[in-house]
Amino acid sequence: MMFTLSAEQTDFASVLHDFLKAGGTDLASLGVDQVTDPVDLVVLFEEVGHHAVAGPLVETLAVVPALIGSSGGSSCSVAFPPLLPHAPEADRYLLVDGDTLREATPITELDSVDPTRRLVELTPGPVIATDAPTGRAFDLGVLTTSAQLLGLGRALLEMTTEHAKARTQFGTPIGRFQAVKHHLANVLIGLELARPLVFGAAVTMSARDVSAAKVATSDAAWQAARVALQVHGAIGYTAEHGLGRFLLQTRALRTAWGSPSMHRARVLEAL
Amino acid sequence: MMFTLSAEQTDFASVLHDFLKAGGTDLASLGVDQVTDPVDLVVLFEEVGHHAVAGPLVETLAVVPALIGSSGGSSCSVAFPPLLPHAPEADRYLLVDGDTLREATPITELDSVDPTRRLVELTPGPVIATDAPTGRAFDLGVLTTSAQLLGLGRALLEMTTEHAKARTQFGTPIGRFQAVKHHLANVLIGLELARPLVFGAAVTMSARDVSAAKVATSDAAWQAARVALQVHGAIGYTAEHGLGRFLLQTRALRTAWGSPSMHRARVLEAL
Amino acid sequence: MDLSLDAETLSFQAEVRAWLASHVRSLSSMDTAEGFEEHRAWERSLAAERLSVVSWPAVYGGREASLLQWLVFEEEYHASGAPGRVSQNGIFLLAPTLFAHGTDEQRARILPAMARADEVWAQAWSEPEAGSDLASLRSTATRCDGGWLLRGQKTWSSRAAFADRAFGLFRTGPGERHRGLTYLLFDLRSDGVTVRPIDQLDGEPGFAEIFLDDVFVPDHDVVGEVGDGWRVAMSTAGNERGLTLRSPGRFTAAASRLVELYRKNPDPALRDRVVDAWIGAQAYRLHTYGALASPLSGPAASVTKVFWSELDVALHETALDLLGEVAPGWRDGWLFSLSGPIYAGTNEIQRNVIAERLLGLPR
Amino acid sequence: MDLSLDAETLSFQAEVRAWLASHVRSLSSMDTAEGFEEHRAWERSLAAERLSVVSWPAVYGGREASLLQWLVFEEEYHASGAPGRVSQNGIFLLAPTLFAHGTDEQRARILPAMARADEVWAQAWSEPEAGSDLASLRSTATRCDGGWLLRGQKTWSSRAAFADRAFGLFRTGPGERHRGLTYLLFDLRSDGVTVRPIDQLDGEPGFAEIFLDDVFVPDHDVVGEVGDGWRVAMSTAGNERGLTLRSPGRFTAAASRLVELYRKNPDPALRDRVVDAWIGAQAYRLHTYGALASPLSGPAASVTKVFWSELDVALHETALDLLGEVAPGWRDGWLFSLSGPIYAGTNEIQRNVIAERLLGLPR
Repeated sequence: MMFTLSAEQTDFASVLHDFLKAGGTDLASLGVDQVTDPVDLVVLFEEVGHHAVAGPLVETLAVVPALIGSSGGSSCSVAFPPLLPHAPEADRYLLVDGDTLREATPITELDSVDPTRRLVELTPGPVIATDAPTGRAFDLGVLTTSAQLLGLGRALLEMTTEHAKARTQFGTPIGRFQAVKHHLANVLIGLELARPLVFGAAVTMSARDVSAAKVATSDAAWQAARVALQVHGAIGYTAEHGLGRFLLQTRALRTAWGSPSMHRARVLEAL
Repeated sequence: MMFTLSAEQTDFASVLHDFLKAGGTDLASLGVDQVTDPVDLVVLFEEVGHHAVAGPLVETLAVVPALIGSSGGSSCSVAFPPLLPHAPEADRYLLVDGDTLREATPITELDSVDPTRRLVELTPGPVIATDAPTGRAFDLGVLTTSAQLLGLGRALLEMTTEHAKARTQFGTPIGRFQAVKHHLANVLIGLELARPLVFGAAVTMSARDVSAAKVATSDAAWQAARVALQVHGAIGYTAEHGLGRFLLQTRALRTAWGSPSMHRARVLEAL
Repeated sequence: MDLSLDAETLSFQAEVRAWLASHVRSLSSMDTAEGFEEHRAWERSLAAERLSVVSWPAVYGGREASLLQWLVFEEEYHASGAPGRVSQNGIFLLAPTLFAHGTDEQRARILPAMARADEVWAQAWSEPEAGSDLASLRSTATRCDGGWLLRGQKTWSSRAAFADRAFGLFRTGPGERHRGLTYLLFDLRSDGVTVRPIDQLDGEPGFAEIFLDDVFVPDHDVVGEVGDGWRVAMSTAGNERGLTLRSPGRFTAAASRLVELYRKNPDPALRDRVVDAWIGAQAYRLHTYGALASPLSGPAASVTKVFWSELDVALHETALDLLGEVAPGWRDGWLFSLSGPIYAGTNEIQRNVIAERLLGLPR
Repeated sequence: MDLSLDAETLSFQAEVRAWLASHVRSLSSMDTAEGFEEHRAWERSLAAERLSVVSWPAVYGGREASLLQWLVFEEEYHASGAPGRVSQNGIFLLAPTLFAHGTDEQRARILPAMARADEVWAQAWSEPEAGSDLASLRSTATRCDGGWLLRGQKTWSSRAAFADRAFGLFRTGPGERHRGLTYLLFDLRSDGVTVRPIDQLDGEPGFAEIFLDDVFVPDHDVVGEVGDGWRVAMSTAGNERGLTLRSPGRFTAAASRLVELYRKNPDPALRDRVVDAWIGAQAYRLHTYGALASPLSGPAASVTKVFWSELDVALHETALDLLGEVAPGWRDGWLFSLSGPIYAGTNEIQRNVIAERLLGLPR
């Protein structure tokens, strides 16, 4: 029993954080396409969320490699109809049907909740494999999305805490008002208790634990987004402020890779 | 359209309030057994709740008279299995089965959430009627229970507001803390918006409206009870303090005459 | 108690319903230049039937409809899926102030043009350092020959990107916070006005910053007394929070849409949230009927403001949770709902008001 | 990361599980005189197997179990449905203080008797005017020959109705609020002690008032330095909020019961609340495993205190909503859960602590 990150994993998180904070975009230069261990993937995707990096990274770095060994350097996307009928935009598309894996082509773009996360419907192409490990690939998608939500929630808490310290109204920083304090405390509690579920799921990779992590991070991150907007007020509602990007991505990922309701059903089934 | 109480109804509420506040118990002396109009019944039962009067009053004054014309001066109770399989303790029992009405006898006492609301299981006796207006009688039970919950919630808000003004901690009345203010504001909002649903249901007497009133009052009154206990702290947790009586009665009535879940189903069905 | 409609109101309801059924059409977003003018034209078509401001006196373009009839109009309007009201800031925020504090000359000059959408009004309340704390305003109006010169900056001005005129508070005298403020009207196309649209989360300029550099306002555009602006404005604030800006019809219509959505996407785990949205809208509707006898004002309006704004968020969140990432027809309404707990005084401030002024808790 | 148990812990788990399976029985409520003695006897049977205080040194009656093993013990204990721990206030609140601040003599005299339940301890923290605001205590301890004389009144003393001894803070010197307090132990059967049981909502005397009228305490029952009581007590407060008083096993066991209850009374509209209770208990369990490397203290314990207390309420409320008015087997746990957000520092205070000390918001 050792339920904490190793020094290497903590270092990896720091390197990712510094790279993304400095505006880095070419994640491949950090060797992220070599990461396959679920715990390491969680470390990676928490930082991806922490900086609201857009694009089909869950699919390219976690799901497609689990299906076909490697995403071959181009961005990849995948749909699991009927549960996940559409896929985020990418260079290459796959389609899962039971254990069968096919190439696929995009046909229609759909109206996504998050405009930076463009979604397409797919039409099936040639079969690639008939015994693909689709169950584990799906669970890796759910797990890494949970990690991303955790990072998004953390970023939202950080920026809102800073805002509450800096913004004054009625002659005092708004962070002195008990209502603001309690909003932010609730966000911290939600994230703090969702976090071990994500790492626990990475260790066991059971459907039950992965779904529980998705439920908890969806709720905690969305609570963080709601509080962030409420504490920022009108400024947070503008396209110019960074908050909107985090908020919309959080809202999209909350129902991506299966809705909270679907994942609660999966948890109950496994109990 | 005139969606406010008449002067007579407001006076009736005042008379009831003064009578119960002064420790009065013989409600029959005020002619309450003559009340049959649903709006008047709501006025009556809001005050019954406001003073946490115990006993099978909903059954004796609203439901049984609707079934058999009068409860004949003794306390009456009634079960509607399978939905309401048990009944609060009384002198006389009835049992509803579809449109058939029977006398009934108590067999077992059950473990009630509220010790002052003793519940019994019934065994059927002789048939009294085969075409009783059981639907309307049931809805009157739901409606008057909703009114009672509204009154309980109001009493809980009143006693908690007084406590928050009087109790000091950290050198100031606890009602000055924003957390306490917001708790109590939420209670007021919940009750204020539940109230028109109860009177609206009394006007239409539709299943949809009666059930909506029960859902809203169950949630608003129970929120009032939770906040009351939290703001009172340990003193509210003692049997000596009056709060407990209100809290336990609220909790029992929340699921009496059909659970919130059952009533939500009934609302949806009617939409 | 009686919830039935009288014959006159029933006939009005039938007329409104029939007119809407044959005229409602879908318009572009009012937060685009083109959509703004489409909405202005829609307002003119309403005005031609005396349906743009039904509760106003006939002389200003209304029908002198009762409050009940206004509520019925709103229910029909929202149920029909009719367009948003580009004139709403003028009609619901400025007009009540003019009725209460304006001069006859102001009413005659301003209200008919507002009713016909010849002039569309923007609000200019907030400033960068004065959001919830409106009393900390800094923009000034300095006396000059025949009027006032405005200087300063306003922000979060809804509609200002395309509107014609605006109303707001300015410092005209000594005194701190609530004192020394004056309620002024100004032309958004005057010399010295620079409007910078601000894109919202939905990518459209729903509000704007207004920079004011010696903008002239003639004396006849002062509303109420000089220096009495706070008191004058507060009647408007009450309206913003209260029933006028968010009529129950908006929520009963949205709740019905949600129920339809649920029937197409039934998820029993979300059933209670759907039903609660419907019950909440119905509660707000009946609460408003109850308030007809003695309209809400001040702290009582804070109760409904918190209620409808949180109902609106919950309702739209439920729709998104039912639909997932692809939510056609719900995204804009959802984004707009998120602003409800913030504007017109944050819900945190409203809860303070409720606790202090309705429950008497110490400040 | 690794969630597997080592061989030693697995073998300990198996031993505990087997012992509990053959010994657990149902007892009367510990808040009755008869039930209290039944619980004392149960504690003695645990102690005979060195299972009453598994993490303590062997010399005091423990097994020097690791924190992980303690957690495993708690999971097994609660999963087995074993009785509540009548000695818990001593074991979880006083003992950690004695380990940190007591003398060897105190530990040798007090801990073995506590482990065997020969002495059952009550807490005596609160006073009528000092609930959340513990620093406003008024009860005094005055110097006398060979010790101290206690005067004043304590209240909400859990277990005091039937316990043997108690611990609390008393004013021994000048200074206001946190200064001049001393941590003292006293005998509930001493001359000058009057205990008045207070009936709780469930009708049983779960706590009591203690009236103290010149109650003698010998010098060897001062814990830590005279005047340093606040600091000494705060280590106990951390334990009360943190993991020791509410081990995750309690909630994972209750959540499993709730899932069973749901399977017997399935109501799809309540499914999510059932699942969320299970997820919450699991989150708290894993969070505690994560904290094994660096145990929680101070403000981090406030996070878990808010979490487990609200989880406990939500879990029991869900059970009652599933069952309705007749809720056999759940009513007592439900009533107890309602006290969670109040005791050991209200959740409102805890949220202030989290915001100020973990997030750095201004006081």
